[in-house]
Amino acid sequence: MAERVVENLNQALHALLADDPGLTLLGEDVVDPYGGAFKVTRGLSTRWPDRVRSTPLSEGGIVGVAGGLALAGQSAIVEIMFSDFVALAFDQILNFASKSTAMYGRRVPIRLVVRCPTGGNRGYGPTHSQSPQKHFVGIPGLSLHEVSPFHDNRTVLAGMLATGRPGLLFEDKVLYTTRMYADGVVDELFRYDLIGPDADVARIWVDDPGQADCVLVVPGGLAARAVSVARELLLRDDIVCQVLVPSRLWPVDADTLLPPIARAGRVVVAEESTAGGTWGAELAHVVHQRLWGALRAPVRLVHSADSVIPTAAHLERTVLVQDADIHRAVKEVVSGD
Amino acid sequence: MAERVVENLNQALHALLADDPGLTLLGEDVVDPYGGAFKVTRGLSTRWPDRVRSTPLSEGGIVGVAGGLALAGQSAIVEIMFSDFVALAFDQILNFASKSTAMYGRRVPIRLVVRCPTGGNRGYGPTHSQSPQKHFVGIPGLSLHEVSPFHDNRTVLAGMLATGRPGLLFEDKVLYTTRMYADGVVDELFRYDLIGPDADVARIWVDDPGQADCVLVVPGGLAARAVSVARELLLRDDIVCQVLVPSRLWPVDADTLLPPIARAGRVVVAEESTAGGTWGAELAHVVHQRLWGALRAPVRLVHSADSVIPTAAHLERTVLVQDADIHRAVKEVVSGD
Amino acid sequence: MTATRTEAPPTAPTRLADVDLDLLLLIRHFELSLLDMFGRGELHGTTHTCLGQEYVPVALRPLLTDGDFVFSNHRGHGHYLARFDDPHGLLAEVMGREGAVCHGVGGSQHILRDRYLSTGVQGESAPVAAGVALHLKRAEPGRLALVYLGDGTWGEGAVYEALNMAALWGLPLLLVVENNGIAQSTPTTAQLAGSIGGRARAFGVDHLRVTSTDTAVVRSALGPVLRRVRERCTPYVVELLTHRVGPHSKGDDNRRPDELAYAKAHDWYARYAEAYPEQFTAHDERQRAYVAQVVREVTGRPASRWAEADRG
Amino acid sequence: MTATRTEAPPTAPTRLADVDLDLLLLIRHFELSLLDMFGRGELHGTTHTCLGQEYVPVALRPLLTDGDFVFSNHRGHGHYLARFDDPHGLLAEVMGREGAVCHGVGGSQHILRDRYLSTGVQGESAPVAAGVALHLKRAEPGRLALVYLGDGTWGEGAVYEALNMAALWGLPLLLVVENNGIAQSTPTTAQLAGSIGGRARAFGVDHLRVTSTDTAVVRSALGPVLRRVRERCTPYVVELLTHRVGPHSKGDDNRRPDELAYAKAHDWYARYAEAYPEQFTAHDERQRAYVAQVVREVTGRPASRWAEADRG
Ligand SMILES: Cc1ncc(C[n+]2csc(CCOP(=O)(O)OP(=O)(O)O)c2C)c(N)n1
Ligand SMILES: Cc1ncc(C[n+]2csc(CCOP(=O)(O)OP(=O)(O)O)c2C)c(N)n1
Ligand SMILES: [Mg+2]
Ligand SMILES: [Mg+2]
Repeated sequence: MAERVVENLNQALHALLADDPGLTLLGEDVVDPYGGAFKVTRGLSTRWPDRVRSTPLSEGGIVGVAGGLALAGQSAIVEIMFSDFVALAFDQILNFASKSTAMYGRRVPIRLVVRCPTGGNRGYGPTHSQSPQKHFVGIPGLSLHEVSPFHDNRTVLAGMLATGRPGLLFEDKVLYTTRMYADGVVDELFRYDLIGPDADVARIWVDDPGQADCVLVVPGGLAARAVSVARELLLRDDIVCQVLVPSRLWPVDADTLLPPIARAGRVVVAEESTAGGTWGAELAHVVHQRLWGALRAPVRLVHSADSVIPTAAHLERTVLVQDADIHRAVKEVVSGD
Repeated sequence: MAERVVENLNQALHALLADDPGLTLLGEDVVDPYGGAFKVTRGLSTRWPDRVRSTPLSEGGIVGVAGGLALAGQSAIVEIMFSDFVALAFDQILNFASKSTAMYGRRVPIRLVVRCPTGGNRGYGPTHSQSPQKHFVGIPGLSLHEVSPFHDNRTVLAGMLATGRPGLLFEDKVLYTTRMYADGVVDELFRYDLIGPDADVARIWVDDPGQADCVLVVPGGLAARAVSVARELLLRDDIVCQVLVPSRLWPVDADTLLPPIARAGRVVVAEESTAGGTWGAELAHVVHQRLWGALRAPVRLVHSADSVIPTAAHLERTVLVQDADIHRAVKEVVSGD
Repeated sequence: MTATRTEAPPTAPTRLADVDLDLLLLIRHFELSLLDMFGRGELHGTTHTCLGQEYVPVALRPLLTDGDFVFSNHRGHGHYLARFDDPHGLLAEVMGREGAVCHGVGGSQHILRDRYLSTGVQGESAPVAAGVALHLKRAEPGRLALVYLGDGTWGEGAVYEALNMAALWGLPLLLVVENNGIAQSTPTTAQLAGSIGGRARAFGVDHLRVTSTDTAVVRSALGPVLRRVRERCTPYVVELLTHRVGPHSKGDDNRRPDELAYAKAHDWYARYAEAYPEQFTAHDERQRAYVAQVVREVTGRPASRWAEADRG
Repeated sequence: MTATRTEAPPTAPTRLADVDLDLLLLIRHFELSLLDMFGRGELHGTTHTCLGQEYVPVALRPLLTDGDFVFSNHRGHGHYLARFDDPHGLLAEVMGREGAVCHGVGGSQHILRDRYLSTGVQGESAPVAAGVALHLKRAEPGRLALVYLGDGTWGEGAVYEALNMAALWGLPLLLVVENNGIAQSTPTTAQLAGSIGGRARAFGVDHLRVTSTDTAVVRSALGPVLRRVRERCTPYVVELLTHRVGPHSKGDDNRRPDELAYAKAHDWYARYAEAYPEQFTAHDERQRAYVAQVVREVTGRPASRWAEADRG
């Protein structure tokens, strides 16, 4: 059986630290034996005690320190224990790391990745369950990625650092304990491949990758949920749904995402975030601009309710995006025209 | 001649402090004789020395203190000297003030306004010129407003505090020294009125408010620029453009904005922000969803270039939205179908 | 100015009034039950117990009035139970059952009731409490805002922004630092340079360190501090050297055996049991049984409801 | 540990080497010219001059090597000119003309050249510099990261987060505090509780306060500090009690006449002129003329260009 996402991430970090002696990893409680709140950093500090450091509780300061390492020509990865706390590092990300790549009148490489354990469904409550991607969409110089069960994290992280631009990597907490997909196989019905010039977009299809009634685009955190919805749609509703999961959310890789959407003429974008200024709305705008005329229906977005995320599981479910919400959206889009 | 926007704001604050003995105003250098970096708070501390306080440089802390006053049942207004620094208060806004309205299982009023002098065109450079509205779009519990030359700030501020939800008020710095419009008159060609259930949207029209080739929606900071573009379009290109300027950006007042857009079938939304996750993209999404079929072209967005904002005036111009960009967008949308 | 109350553990702890002992034991058994329930998979999410630190809010209880604001943190069950005689409401909140203080929306970490508030972002409450203290100073003199915070939370810049304003403006803000020598997995020595006393003094704020874990001793050390905060309208930092006997949250404790033994050796529970076996055993039994009954009762309740009108 | 060098203004300032005097005067006339140009509407945007504070970077100049990182702030022209003999590049940057250090993109507040960086958000550079210092400690021992910051900037929490990590990790981070008694319009007493010395010590960081405005005295006080930071790989806070003789930025100065007079009375410029009239007059004339020529030259240049490839 394929490795779990948390193992893939952990191995990716091992490999990156081994490959690049200039890479430092910082975060709260990341050293052994604890190895991070979600155990992503296990074993790293034992091998590289000087380059893997537990820090005080200082999210802004840690990202600043990492920015300094990057400014000095090194690479840095920061773990924010819960992505909700990246709010405390907003200034360092917006006004230092991202701006420094350009505001001195020339390109300055800033090799910095901020890892953000993200999302709900674990009963951690309103300040430990958010999906803050949208707050960072469209910051010049900053890229956004999301972990998925289709994308090898060593490739993703190495690619992010290689751009010389800072980036955030969102990691849906529910994903950690699930398994990576491997060898192009999702299950007995669905196959996947990685498409686009950087093999950045995972495409999950049944039978024929060139044919679908609807395209469902989701970030990595919703990938498994999207696949299970696609399966149900196929089996219960006879709707062929192709799922696209980009690793890089921003900048949007429109050239790779648009052709399948154009072919189907119908698209649903689902995110766990609340609505308003989201990555999905931005993608919708690109689709409307560029595929006007080819679309059979407006882009349909699926979000969590406009609400704080309650702690109790039975309440959390009433707020966060459920499979049924995505299912319904696809059905409506497909039957709507 | 009508008063300047800065005077209107200043008078609004005088009135609010006079009306509400529970209102405190906090910010860096807000007391007399300095009266704030942009002089918006002039005279306030002389009248209310205990309720108008200059603070240390502590943007996060100040918004926290204001949140505490609000939690204790009072009202608070914070001035952030340059809106770029509101990044330092992101956690207090996202995770305390906004969440506290709902995360305790019941409504908790938080009467808090954070005033943010915003935008470029003054040569202050990359960390003093941004338009950070988009980072706050879609935070449950938070509302976003923008100062315009059409909306009386006493009404706006009093309305924001009355909702019992925290809000940000963006104030385009270029607007401060320009004049308010009054009495429904823009110039010898254009008239305006305030429409919608809260009279929240300023509608600027020529001849007939029910008729336009295109609707141009802008936040207050671009209002004067939009009006001058509309004028030029009319005189040079014979295009009738109606301008809509909502005071409240978020939540979007769709019921008021959509009918005129539906009538024209063509809409341009212009913002000074860079593209990506903006208010405009969100508005576009609402329009595409709700007016699909009534639109003659996809919603056209106009943004500043995907770039830091350079300091030198001749470079700043190459990056920030110019009248010509808006003009071109409207012409293209109108001639495109 | 820092003063230290360095009572070395006396041969015997002070004998407590029943009401104090009951409260200590109520908190102890409440926390133990939570860990049990987590272990049995009956609880969802996370929680942080205050095992070993129960005496802090118990010592403070009679020193506070209903008019004071209390800002708790992630490790707040003891703080809550010392303020409200309401284990049912708290357990229902943690379990998401009917009668939950916050309808199950906040859970263990996010509670608001009257003038008591906790939230999950470390350090964020310090400036908020300063704002509340500013209001109290102006509108309700003699009242104070108390913030509980851990040693690790002194890593956050927000704490210093709050201290600075509180000192400049003379605010009745009391920071109660539960210095348990660790933050999640990181020892204080690895996350806090200098000292908490130094950090208070740096802002011209008085500081008292208390090493005793004896409820009565702690209370008598803190009495004058709270009086001073009220009367002089001035911030104050109280630092309690305390001992986290349990894991950080559910089962995450990687401390070495000697470190765990050190914490255990300072646990008031065993020492009190030994000193006053008779009083202890009776009350311990009673509170254990009471908590067991609370658990049974609350477990039997239906899920909490969150009305549309309460959704903010 | 805080030490204070409280040289009361000696009857005569130390006679300086020509190179130091020239640099002081270059900065002075550079700043005066900027204010002039703003007054005449020839400059756009904003700027913050270091009038009265020129001696700080001049004193530090020979104590720094090219391998050290310097983080400047909004009031950074003197810092830049003491590091690079380049008034043309700086003026071109402020004016947006050809030859600008950062092509006119950064302007007065945002400059990067080699190991020199300034930016416009107060306090933000402190953790960044700590990160650089971490790199230097590991890869280039003996080098340091210096951060200039004002007294007002000690309001920002970022400063404490940086100090804490620098102290915990033993980083060669030197904070040079130009305490000019004011932040924009707010006197230090209204924005800074306690003391900067106390704040350094609170984190176990040594602190030196220097009250002299005499370049030579300041330099000899700072020499051992920088040696110590390099040799022991340890953070240090140096606080210079200094005097802002000009406005905060262009013309915004609401200080009372006595406050202005006090600042002026501490201005090294007049005192040096009086003590060494002959040396002073010749060099003053020369630098004034030099800056005038720089202004003429740069004013004559075309606008800066920002190539597509340089846009990040
Ligand atoms: C801003 C922020 N960063 C990180 C966390 C995660 N976290 C929760 S408790 C904790 C350790 C706190 O240590 P301390 O302040 O000493 O309190 P203790 O747990 O020891 O009572 C951490 C890192 C958080 N809740 N908030
Ligand atoms: C985070 C942040 N807040 C506010 C400002 C606006 N501002 C620029 S300089 C300044 C005063 C700084 O005072 P101080 O640190 O004492 O430096 P000085 O100007 O006296 O040299 C302020 C408030 C800023 N640039 N950054
Ligand atoms: Mg602790
Ligand atoms: Mg100053």
